[in-house]
Parts: sequence; C-alpha cells; structure tokens
Amino acid sequence: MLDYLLPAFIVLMAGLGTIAFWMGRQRAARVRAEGTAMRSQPGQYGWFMSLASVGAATAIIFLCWLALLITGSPVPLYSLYFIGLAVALLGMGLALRYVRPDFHARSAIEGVIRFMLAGAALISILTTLGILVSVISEAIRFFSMYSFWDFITGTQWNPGASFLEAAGRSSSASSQAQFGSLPLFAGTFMITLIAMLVAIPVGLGSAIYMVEFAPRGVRQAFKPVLEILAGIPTVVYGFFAAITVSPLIVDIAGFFGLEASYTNALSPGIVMGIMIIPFISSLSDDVLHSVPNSLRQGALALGITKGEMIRNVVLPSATPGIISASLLAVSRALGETMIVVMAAGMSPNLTANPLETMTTVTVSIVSSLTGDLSFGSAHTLSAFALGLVLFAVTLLLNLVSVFMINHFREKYRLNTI
Amino acid sequence: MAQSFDDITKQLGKRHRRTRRLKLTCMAAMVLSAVFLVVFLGDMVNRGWSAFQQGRMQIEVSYTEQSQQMPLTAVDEQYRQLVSRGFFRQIPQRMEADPELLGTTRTQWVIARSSVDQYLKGRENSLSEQQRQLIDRMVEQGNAKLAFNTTFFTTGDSRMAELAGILSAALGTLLTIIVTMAICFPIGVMTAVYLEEFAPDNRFTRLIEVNINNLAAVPSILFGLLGLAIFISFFGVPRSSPLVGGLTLSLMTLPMIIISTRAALRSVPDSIRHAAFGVGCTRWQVVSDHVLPVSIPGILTGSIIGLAQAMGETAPLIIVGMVAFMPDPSFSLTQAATVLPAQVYSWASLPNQAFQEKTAGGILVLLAVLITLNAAAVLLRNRFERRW
Amino acid sequence: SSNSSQLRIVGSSTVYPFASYVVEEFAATTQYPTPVLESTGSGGGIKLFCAGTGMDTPSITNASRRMKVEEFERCQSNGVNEITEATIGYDGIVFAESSVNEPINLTREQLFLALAAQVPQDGELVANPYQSWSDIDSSLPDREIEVYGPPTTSGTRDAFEELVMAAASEEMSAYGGEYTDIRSDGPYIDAGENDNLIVQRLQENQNAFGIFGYSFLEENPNALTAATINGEAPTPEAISSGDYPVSRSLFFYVKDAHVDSVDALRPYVELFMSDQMIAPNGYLSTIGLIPLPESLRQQEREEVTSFTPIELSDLQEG
Amino acid sequence: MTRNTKVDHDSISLSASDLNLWYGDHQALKSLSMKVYANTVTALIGPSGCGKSTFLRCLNRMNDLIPSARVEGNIEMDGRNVNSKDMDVVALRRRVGMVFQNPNPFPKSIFENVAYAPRMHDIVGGRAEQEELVEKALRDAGLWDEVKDKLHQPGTSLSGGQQQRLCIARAVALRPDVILMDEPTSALDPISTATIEDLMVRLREEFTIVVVTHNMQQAARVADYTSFFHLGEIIEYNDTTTLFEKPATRKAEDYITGRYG
Amino acid sequence: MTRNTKVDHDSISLSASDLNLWYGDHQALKSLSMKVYANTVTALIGPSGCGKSTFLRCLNRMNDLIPSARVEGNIEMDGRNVNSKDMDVVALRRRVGMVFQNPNPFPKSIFENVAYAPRMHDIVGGRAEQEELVEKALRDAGLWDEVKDKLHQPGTSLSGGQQQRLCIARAVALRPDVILMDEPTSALDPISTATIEDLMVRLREEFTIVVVTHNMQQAARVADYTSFFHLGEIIEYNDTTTLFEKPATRKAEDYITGRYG
Ligand SMILES: Nc1ncnc2c1ncn2[C@@H]1O[C@H](COP(=O)(O)OP(=O)(O)OP(=O)(O)O)[C@@H](O)[C@H]1O
Ligand SMILES: Nc1ncnc2c1ncn2[C@@H]1O[C@H](COP(=O)(O)OP(=O)(O)OP(=O)(O)O)[C@@H](O)[C@H]1O
Ligand SMILES: [Mg+2]
Ligand SMILES: [Mg+2]
Repeated sequence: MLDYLLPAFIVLMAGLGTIAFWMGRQRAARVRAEGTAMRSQPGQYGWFMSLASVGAATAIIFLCWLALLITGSPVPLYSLYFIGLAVALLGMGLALRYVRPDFHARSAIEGVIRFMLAGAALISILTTLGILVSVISEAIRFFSMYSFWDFITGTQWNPGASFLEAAGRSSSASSQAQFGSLPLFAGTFMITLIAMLVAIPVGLGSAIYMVEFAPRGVRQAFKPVLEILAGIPTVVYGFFAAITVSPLIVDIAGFFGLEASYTNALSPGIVMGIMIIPFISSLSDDVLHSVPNSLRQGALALGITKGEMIRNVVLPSATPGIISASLLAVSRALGETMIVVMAAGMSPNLTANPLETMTTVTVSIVSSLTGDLSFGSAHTLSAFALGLVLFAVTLLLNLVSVFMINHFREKYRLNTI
Repeated sequence: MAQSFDDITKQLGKRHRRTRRLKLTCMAAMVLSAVFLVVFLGDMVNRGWSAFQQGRMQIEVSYTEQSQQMPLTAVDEQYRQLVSRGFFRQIPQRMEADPELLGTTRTQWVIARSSVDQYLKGRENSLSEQQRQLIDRMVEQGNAKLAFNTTFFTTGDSRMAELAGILSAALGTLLTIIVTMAICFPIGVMTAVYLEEFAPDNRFTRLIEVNINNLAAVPSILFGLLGLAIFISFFGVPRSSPLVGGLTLSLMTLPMIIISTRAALRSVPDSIRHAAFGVGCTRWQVVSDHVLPVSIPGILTGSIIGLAQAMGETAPLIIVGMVAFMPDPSFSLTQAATVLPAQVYSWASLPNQAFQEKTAGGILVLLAVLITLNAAAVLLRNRFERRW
Repeated sequence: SSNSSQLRIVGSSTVYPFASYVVEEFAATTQYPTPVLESTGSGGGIKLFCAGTGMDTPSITNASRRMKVEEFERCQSNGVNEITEATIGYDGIVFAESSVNEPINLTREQLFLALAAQVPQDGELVANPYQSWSDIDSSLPDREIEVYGPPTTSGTRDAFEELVMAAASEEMSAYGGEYTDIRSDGPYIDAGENDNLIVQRLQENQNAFGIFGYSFLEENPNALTAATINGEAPTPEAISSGDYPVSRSLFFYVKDAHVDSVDALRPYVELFMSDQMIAPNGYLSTIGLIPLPESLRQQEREEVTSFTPIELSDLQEG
Repeated sequence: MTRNTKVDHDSISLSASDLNLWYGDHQALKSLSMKVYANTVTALIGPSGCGKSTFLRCLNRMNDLIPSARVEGNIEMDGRNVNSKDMDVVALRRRVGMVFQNPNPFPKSIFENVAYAPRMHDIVGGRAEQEELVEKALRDAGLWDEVKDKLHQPGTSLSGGQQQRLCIARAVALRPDVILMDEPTSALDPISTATIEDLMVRLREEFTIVVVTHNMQQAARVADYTSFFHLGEIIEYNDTTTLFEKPATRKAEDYITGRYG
Repeated sequence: MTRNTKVDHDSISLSASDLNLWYGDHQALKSLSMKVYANTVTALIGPSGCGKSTFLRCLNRMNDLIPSARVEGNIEMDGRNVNSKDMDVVALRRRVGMVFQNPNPFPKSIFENVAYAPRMHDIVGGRAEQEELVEKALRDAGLWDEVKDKLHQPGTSLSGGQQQRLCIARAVALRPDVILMDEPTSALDPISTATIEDLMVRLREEFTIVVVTHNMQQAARVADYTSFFHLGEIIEYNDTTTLFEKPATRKAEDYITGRYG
C-alpha cells in the first residue's frame, strides 16, 4: 500500500503541474488575444504557474521532511502528502491571480532557476560539512581520551593489546596505548613521495612529448592508452602491487644484496605512481597546451632550438599549472586507500628506507573500522581522528596550490593583449 | 655583419643534440607508461583468463527416490567428492520440476568441484592421489574437460568456487551507478552552470570553487564515513543498498563532473552567448538553448570518465557495507547488494585457492567494462571535438 | 509483510566464509528469501547489532571473539536485552612456514621469547634482543626471526596474544602475568587482513613464519607446513579436543527480539547449528571450521535453538 | 552605390546624453552625447580603443554582461531610458538587434538560426508562419538564393561572408527598430564586404543602422552620418560628406588623412 | 619622418623565385618571385588573406611549424637556398629574426628577454658583456630610457607598445641580417605606433626590414619598397612612391584608394 503511495503521489503532482501550466498559458494567451501587451510570453506564465504550485509543494515537503528528521520525530507520510497537495492547490490559486500583463513571469522563473542552480552549488559545501560532521564527533571523543598534541607529534603508534580489555584488564591496557600518528603519516608521505617520483617525471615527460614532439597520429594513439591507465580501479592496482610488484622488488633488491620486506613501501608507491601518471600527464597536457603558441614562435624565431624553447620558455610558463597538478596528485596519493590496504604492510614504522614495511593513515582507518575491535575503543575512534587530520592535510595542500597558482600567475602574467 | 651560415651551423651541433636528448627522454617516459599498461594487462590476463574455463565431468546420474532424499546417492561413490556440491543440491528441485526423471539414469555433463577444476588447470589442489588418477583416466576417455565457464557470468557469489559468479555484483554495480549518475549528473551540471554562467564573482563563489577543488582531492574513504554518518544513520537509507552506495559515490563523483562540465561550458565561445543575448534571450535561455546543447558531448565525456572512476571505487563502499554476500542476483535499490570491485576484494581474501583465479577473472571483467567505457568517452570526444 | 522476513547478518570476516556457506545452503534449500550477509568485522557487527531492535538492524552478528562487557552493556542500553550466544566451533591459529623447510616444533615459551616486546633476562625485563631463532634455543634453526601476523585490529591477534603470549608470560616470574605487547622492532610484521597474502609471502620468503587461521593451512596443504606447538600439530582433532593450545572459539549472536518477527531467523539458526553443518563431517568442517566436541555441541545446540539469553556474568568469566 | 543624405532629421531613434562608462577604474566613455536618426546609417569611426564598441554595446545594454562595466547617463529610446533599472533588457534587445565583428551563427541549422529568436519571442507560431518569416529575413539579408536549398544544414557550414549575412538575417527577422553592427566586415573578404555594404544601404529603408568601422572608405561609402571618436569622447559628429570633406577639428582631419591609426 | 629611397639596388638580401605554398589543398602563394634589397624597409600590403604573412613566414621557415603547409621554390640568401633540406633552420632564424603582430615577450625579466637568445647562441659570455649587449639592443629599440631602472621586472609588466619594442630589441640583440615584422603595430595605440615606425626607419641603417602592414599610410611612411599582394600573387612591386602615386595596375589602384579592403 505504502509502496504505491509515492508513485501515485508523483503522478498526481505531475498531473497538477501540467494542469497549472496549461491554465497559465491559456489565460495569458486569452489576455494577449485581447490585444493587451504582456510582459512575458504565455508559455512563461504557464511555467510560472507550475512552479508556484508543484514546485512550491515539492520544496515544502522536502523542508518538512528534513525538519522532522533533524528533530528526530517520526515522519508522518500521509500528512506530508496532504500538506504537499494543499500547498500545490493553494499555489495554483494564488499564482493564477498573477497572470496579468504587468507581471514579470519571465523574471520570476529566471529567479527560481537561479535559486535552484545556486542550491545545487551549495550541495558541494554541504558535502564538505557532512564529511566534517561525520568524523568530528567521534574524533572529539577520541581526543577526550588521548591528547591531541601527543597524537600529532607522537612517534609511537601502539594501540595496545585489546585482548587485555577482553580479559577485563583494560585499565592497564589503556595506559599502555600510544597513538602517536607520526609513523602513519611518515609512511603515507613516504609512499606518496615514491609515487610522485614515478608519476611526475613520467607523466610530465609524456605530456611534453605529446604536446611538443609527437606527430598527430602518435598523439591520438597514446592519449587513450594513458586514459585507460586512469580508468583502472584502485583495488585492481592493489592486487597487482601485492601479487606481482612486491615479490619482484624483493627479488631485485636481493639481486643488489639489499634486504627488502615483502610489504615494502616501494611497491605500493610505484604502483600508485603508475596510477597517477595519467592524472599528471593529462593535467600537464592541458597546461602545456595553454602556453600560448606565440611564446613558442617568439623563441623559435630567434633561432632557439626546440629543446631550449621547451626548457626555457614553455616549462617556466607552465610551472604554476604543473605545480598545482602535482599538488592535486599528491592529495590523491595521500588519500589513496585500496592500493595500500592490499599491498602495504600494517606495521607503523618510522623509517626512511622504502624497502622496509610501512603503513599509512588510510590503511589504519580501514583496518580499525573493519577489524574485530570493540567500537567504542580508542583504537576504533582513532580512525576518525586520522580521517580528520587527513582531511585537514588535503585542505592545506589545496590552499597551498591555490596560493601558488595565484603567486605564479602574478609573476609570469601571460598577457595576450 | 653576422656570421655566415656555415659558421653558425658548426656551433649548433651540441644544441641540436640536446634537443634530441630531450625528445628521446620524453618519448621514453611515454613508452614507459605504455609498457606499464601492457605489463599490467598482461599480468592480469595471465592470472585471470583461466577463470573463464571450468572443469566439467561426464558421469552417470541416477534419479531414484533415494536420491531425492539424499542427493549424494545419485552418483557413484567414487565421483561424489569430485562433483560440485551445488549439483547435488539441485537434484531434488530438478526432480520435482521434471517428474519424468524419476527412475531414470542419465549420463550427463556436470560441473566439477573446484579442486578438480584446479587440478585440470594444473594448480595446487587438495585431491588425493587416487582421485587424481581417476581424473586422469576420465580425461583420457573424454569424460572430463575444461569448457567455457558460463557459470561465472550467470550466477551470484557462492562459497563453492566452481559456482561463484559475478552476476549479482554486476547488477549491484549497475544499480549503484544508475543511482550515482541520476544524482550527480544533474547536480553537477547545475552547479557547473551556476558557477560558469550565473554566479557573480564574489567571495561565496570563490569559496564554492575552492571547496569543489578540495572535494576532488578528499580521500575517498572519508566519503564512506560521510555516507555512514549522514545517509545511513541520519537519513535512514538502508545499509548495503545500491541506494546508499550510489548516494555516497555520487558525492564523490560530483566534483569531477562539475570540473569537467565547467571545462566543457568554458570551451563554448562567448560569441555564441553574445549572439543569443543579442537576440533577447534571458540567461537561462542562453544556457539551455545554446550553451548546453553544444557542450553536451564534453559533459558526457567527463561524466563517463567520472562514472568509470565511481565504478572502480571500493573503499567508501566497504564503509557503507556494500560487501554483502549475494548468492542470488537481486534487482532492487533498497535491498543489500555488492559491487564488482568489492566482490573482487572479498574473493581476494578467501582461503580457497580457486578464488584467487576468480579474483583475477573478476578483475578482467571489470577492466573490460571500464576500458569500454573509456573508449566510449574517447570516441565521443574525438567525434565531437570542435573548435569554434 | 515480505520485508520483515529477510534476515540480516553482519560481523566478523573470520566467520564470514562459514556463515556465507550456511546462507547459501539456506537460500538453496528453503523458501525464505536469501539472508543478507555482510562482513563488517566483529566490532562493527556488534555495533550495528546493538543499535536497537528495529527491523532495520541485523538479527545476527558473527564474531571471532566474545562480546565484550561494554558492548553488552551498550546493547542493553539500546533495548537489545535478550541475546543468545552460539559457539559454532573453533578456529585454530597456526604458526606455519613454507613446506620446503624441515618441520619444526616450538614451545609457547619459545614463541613468547621470539615475539614479545620485552623478555625476561636475569630476572629483569629487557627489550627483546633475539634476532635469530637459534639465539633463543640452540636446537632451533639459525634462521632470522621473521613472522607475518595479524595487525592489532584483528581478533586473531588478540587470541594469539592471549593464548600464547599471555599464557607463556604467566609462567615467567619476571613478568608476573603482566604481559602487554608484541614486539614492534621488525621481526614481527603486521600483515593485512588478507591471509592469502601471508600464504603467498611464505612461499616467496622461505625464512618466514606466518600466523593465520587453520582454514588457510588446510587449503594449501602442499605449500605450507605448520609448526607443532608444545609437540601438538594443528589437526582438527587436536584443536577440537584442546590439545593444540592455540585456538579460539567462533560465535554468532542472535537478537531474540527478532525470533518472532523475522521468519527466517529460527530455521537459519537451526540449520547453522545442525550436524550437517558443524559436526566433524559437516560441510563447514570441510572448509576449515574445527568442530566443537560432541557433548558441547549438543548442549550448545539445545541452548541456542531454545534461544536462551546470555547474562552479563557469562561474559565476565573471561 | 548611391547615398542619400536627405533624411528626416526630426525622427530620432536613439538619443544618448551625458553618457559615462567605466571599466573598473578606467573610464572608457566620457560624458558622451549623440543622437541617432531613424532610418539612417550612422558610422562610428576612430582609432583603436577609443570606445566605439563600448558605446555601441551601451545602446542595447550588452555591457551588462561585462561585470566590471558601470554606466551612468541617459539613453533615450521611444521616451524610455534604456539605462534605467526597470528597463526590460530582453524587450530592449528585441528592439535593438546586434551584429558582431566575427560572424557568430548559432550552432544550429540555417533555418533555426533565423527562426529561433522570433519563436522564442512568440512572434511566430506554426511552421508555415516560421518558414515565411525565415524566407523574408533571408531575402532581406540577400542570402536566400544561396541557401534556399540547404536550410537544414548547419549555419556554420557557410562561408564567412554568408555567415555574416546569416547573422544579419537573424537580427532582421525580429524586425527590430535599430540594428547595431560592430565592424561587421572586418573579418571578411572584399567581395563579401561589398555585398554587406550594399545590404546596409538597402536595410536603411526599414531599420536604423549604427555601424562601427575602422575602414574610413567604408564609412564614406555607406553612412549618412559619421561620428569620430577619440579616447572615449566624440570629437566630431556630422553628416558623412561634411565630416570627410571638411573636418572641423584637427584630430579628425589627421585621422581621416591617415596621419595615424 | 624622412624617407630615403636612394638605396643600393645591387645588394640583394633575400631573393624568392617561383615560390608556391599550399595549406593542404589550398594554394596560398602562387609562383611568387621577389627580391628584398639589403638595408631597406620593404612593406607587404594587400587585402586580408592574400598571403602576406604566409610569405613573410617563408623567409625564415616559420611555416615549418604549420603541419599542413607545403612549400616549393627557391629563396636565396647568401648563396644558399633557404628552403633546401640541409638548411639548418636554427641558423637561418638566427640570421633572419622576426617580430610578431602581438607582442610576445618571454615570461622572464626584461633583461633576460634580451640576453636570453644571444647567450644561447654563445654570442656573449660574461655578465658584463651581456649587460653591454642588452643596453645596446634596448637603445636600438628606443626602450632603454624607459626600462633602464627596472631591467629585472618581468617583460610582461610593460605596456603593449613597450612590449613590442622589447620584442624588437630581442630580435636586434642577435644582430641578424634581416628582421621580419608581421603587422607589428596593429595591436598598438597611435603613439606607440609612431615610435615603432621611427624605429624601423632607423634600424634600416643596419638591418634589412620586411614589414607586413594593413595600414597603407604606414607603408607610405616607412617603406622604401612596397609589394602589393592579392590572392597569393604579387600584383605590383615597386619603390613606395611610385606604387602609391602611380600604381600600374587597376587592382593596386583600387586597393590604395580604399575602394575595398
Ligand atoms: N571588457 C573590458 N574590460 C575592461 N576594459 C575594456 C573592456 N572592453 C574594452 N575595454 C577598454 O575600453 C576602451 C574602449 O574599448 P572599445 O572596445 O570600446 O574600443 P574600440 O573603439 O571598439 O576599439 P577597436 O577599434 O579596437 O574595437 C579600451 O581602452 C579598452 O581597453
Ligand atoms: N595555418 C593555416 N592553415 C591553413 N590555411 C591558412 C593558414 N594560415 C593562413 N591560411 C590561409 O592562407 C591564406 C593566406 O593567409 P595569410 O595569413 O598569409 O594572409 P594575410 O595576407 O597575412 O592576411 P591578414 O592581413 O588577415 O593577416 C588565407 O586564405 C588563409 O586562410
Ligand atoms: Mg571595437
Ligand atoms: Mg597576416
């Protein structure tokens, strides 16, 4: 019964909307036929009528529903539908009186449309707020158990043994727990660094080749290749890193007499780099394209060789764009989850040796949210604290990137009179 | 008077060589990324192609009253451990559906148990020496073989590796993506239109812009936490459902769609807008009648790429519970479901070695879909790429 | 209505392979809609399970450890008052290596000395100095200590610490039973939840040992050999009888309030607890579940199928 | 080409008075006043950057689209102030059409290019009415014979000169009072240019035309009146013959004789 | 401005003979021959699209950058064929500099803009030498006094006219034989234009200058020789006075008197 109510209501509303449209248009057409000049066209009055009835009803139903949810009250479906119907009819009646020559139906619609578009734009802000809200309360609970400062600066990530809790000896365990997140962030940054060392040279190199050197055919053939790399799911990359690349790296390191862990930071780093290559190369491609050709011609016309032109004219002009592309790539690498979940280790390890095992923030988040830990424990809550800090870091990177772009734009103002 | 050509040319050798070196380096970078792709695909195909094959055996099945009660008795004792348990499970149902079967004995091809399948493929398995000899003999007589694995495409997940398939995950992915697109496509395009065509250049607009760029870089797992807290806990959307997965992914894909739509809108030359304003269009008419129609290919290209990315996303879906065990394909937005990458992820952690092959097989299917999507986007773009 | 009879199950990833088997069997052999099974981890599962008694909360949560007191209290405070606990069997935790190596026997104490953060030396606790097995006991091979094991978030690790490390520490006077931690200076390597990768690693790195569930050993009989602990090999019989010291129980918890409203709940529980599933020759044992001893199994089945709720005191026993 | 300067001076189509315009801080029009007479061709000439286009855009409020632009002053049309807040710009632009420097047909068919605006303004209804209107506008723009067989091909498939005439047809189709043209021939070849110059002279019968040009010969050929701009001011405004033959100011003379620009 | 047409006709700097150029299928230059005399200013005029820029770009092989362009024919310089395969274009461009329609300084400091190319070509070594060269070039381009105090500010911070002179300085700094200029003043205001016209006349002492312009007055003011292009052909080539005062062809006359274009 309830299942059919919603579709029925939607059909009803659609019907009402059509009727309203038709009424508005007819009436306006009649007025116009009498020879009175109208501010807007009949169709626009029709749309106005529809919006005033069904549009208003939809908006009010939505708002009521939201208000009820926020206050936590149960949602009385029937009353909502009833209210919607009433508003629609009322709106139709009121709007009909506005179908007159001096009313700007056009601007009214335009206003509603603008409002709706701005509303859509607001969703992205709400998303950010949503992310904050969803991590912040748990993060605060965590910080009430464990000092924020120690969390940020501590070098020991040692969540303590939860088996002691299970055994009812949790008091001693919690005093043991250490949540210094530095090793996690160090691992994250190390893997990101490796990824960037792979992705930036290769990505930038391919972009330069494609924009400056490649004949058209090669360009058209290779662009899709890079895009395919971009489309591969990260879980697949993770599988590849864990199953194929890690052992390979151990073998290679062994060949050079080095000892590598099977969960070394290098393999997720490299694979993540591969994942990011297309990202860098397509952004750099755009950036290089946007360097005006007049600059290139200016250089070439002075007998500058192509290589010198690229190095000394094109790249410097493209630098801000390339930097911001790289920073975006960095924040993607920081937040990348599946590759590291599958291929990186889980030992928090503060080391500079990429052949050793390391873990990352995202791995820690996933494992504490999907593991066997008790949900109220500090260890689980630490996931939210980590998420919050990670969010702050990417935000910071973004701001830096915006700042850098502005700075460089100022410096190398490319003016095209 | 300047130097003569010959003088100058003499000095140029070194500089030309440097250019050539740069060109080679850059070319090497590009070839390297192509090599990555080839190695990667090669590795996946190498690991996964055998998932598309399935071990089958031809044996005698006797449909007796006893076998309706105790299906195991339907086949000869020596084969019981070799035939898929799923086959036995179906015997009673099949007999009910087809009463004529009762009392007959038929020689038929049945799906082998995964250990047999693995043995036929030359992999590690838990068969005894005796069983291996038996299978060797059957192979010689043509009674055991590897055939194309239709099961993989027509069934849902199963704990019996020989019966596990990707159908329910594929359906789940389809539904999730439909929800994702239904939400983020209109909202993304509307946002982009607002920012590109309507918004005044003020602080609020810049805030939105920075915010969108930032969202594009937010770790996807945080979107999972968002989905959990907002959609599941607050709005009460059913956990594990394509609805909640789609909602979560749509927020994640939104920035990508906005950014690419804005690029598409921006590539529409202002002269078209001026022409439209010049004949008395309102802003919305300019957008809806002139700007959007010509930027649709660009918007679609961006959306397809965003969609492909959403399809491959796993981490946030794990958090909102889309790693359910789905033996029966279901086609509902509000019932539990799983998606392809999550299926791959959960198979990857199962003990049975046969699932490792399934994992790679699932990956191949996923890759095939994604490559198709990307190819579609590229085609679309090439076809409509237009300069005004 | 139709919705209320769909059974929702969440919980441990360790129990997941077994539960999914039962779910599949249940779906194939009964008319009820297929239960929804989701792997959330034990903690996540209990959180969802304890969120309330509404129809949108799961009716069953699987756990690879016992419910904790605080979790039980949280359940109570959300109105989930009556919970039935079902023990379905054991998961042996094995200490295994690549089968190219000679089989090895280890004592709990040796394991402790190899893996604890602090070990007693001359009556005092010092940071673990052992780098090679032969440092611990000259009879052991001269191999570097390298152990892939579950991370701190895993119940397997809890069990291992409790049954090996804590148990061994109790016999050491310097400790006085106050054992706390596994070493984090390298020899013990936290590996992911994906035990397959550990298995893979062991094949590549023949020096190393791995700690994981029995089912992975069973699935790779030719590639892996398990160390015997205190002379006991991890066979189903030894684990079941408790002779093999390192094993943990696997559970699921049933929300009794749903017994009447979710039609599929009772038959599902009955199927799960049936001999067909959890007896020594039942289906689950073929995929690695170690059955409970006969008598315990009967008793457990009776209690579970009559939906006898647990008391707080049951959990406090530890 | 014949030019008829005997026009009715009394009928004023547009009248700007004391018009000032700023782009941010930069004042592009300085207290500018000028009357445009109905059914004439008025040319605006002057060196680059002197504000010709800016002034033209004021006449149908296209400057509204430039966020940094700020206008003060009156432009009167039909007794209403074009610049006032309650002026409906849509209605204004319907009466004051515009043709741009670079031909910019809509990316639609030739037919749609012409029929779109009238349909949108509800000037025409049915298909037949639309066809009639399109034909008339295309004939007015001297394009009908060239395109009548390919009305449903995209407007962008035409040559540059044809595209520009299509844009004129598009403007003409709305039957506006005034048509503004900003260097309509500067992107075109000589032959197309000649065609369009002819057209302007012809369209004057029905419309008032204001045209910006950098080509003095063009102004001399087509315009009844010519206004000489310099640095945002009108230095001289007179009927074309007088302005070209007896410029009253030194600046105008220098410019016309090509001493700079 | 004084103009001196008494130049040495015997010294030929560049000589094109039977030059054809296609963009894809479209022939933009048709069997064109022309000699450019040393130390003169030669102007190329003609209606839009007639191939002036195309011809200019042939002279230093900038057309190589347009993939669809295909050239046939000879351009001789210093006894070598510019178009031949074994001509090193870098060497060629070092000797035949170019200044473009829109000023395009490098996104570097003013100093670097000028010093960059000479340093690359190893013409100068140390800092002192560079400074000397930069000063000389900027003086030649008449820019020194305006920028000597801000040599290390970005070149893009200058005004349009200054930027264009910077580009000229950049070309001059290499001491090439020939400087090609493609409508160097069309984007500039009248005052900057005049400065640059002066400059051309002055630079002629040392360089050969070929300039494309759409402004006939400009050609008349600065050029010793003028070549009139039409649809890819040279219709008339003569010393400027003759061409402007007694054009030999009807087309040139029409164009010069502004009958079209
Ligand atoms: N959108 C704008 N923002 C800021 N300044 C502008 C803008 N458009 C024009 N200007 C400035 O206003 C002045 C007048 O410009 P306008 O385009 O009206 O000149 P014009 O006479 O049409 O020149 P042209 O012959 O080159 O088209 C110029 O100095 C120009 O730089
Ligand atoms: N890159 C190109 N690709 C194809 N055709 C071109 C290209 N550049 C110029 N053309 C064509 O070649 C012809 C000559 O062009 P060119 O630019 O030389 O003319 P121009 O005399 O310099 O004109 P303007 O005065 O407008 O600069 C024109 O028809 C033009 O359309
Ligand atoms: Mg203008
Ligand atoms: Mg040109």
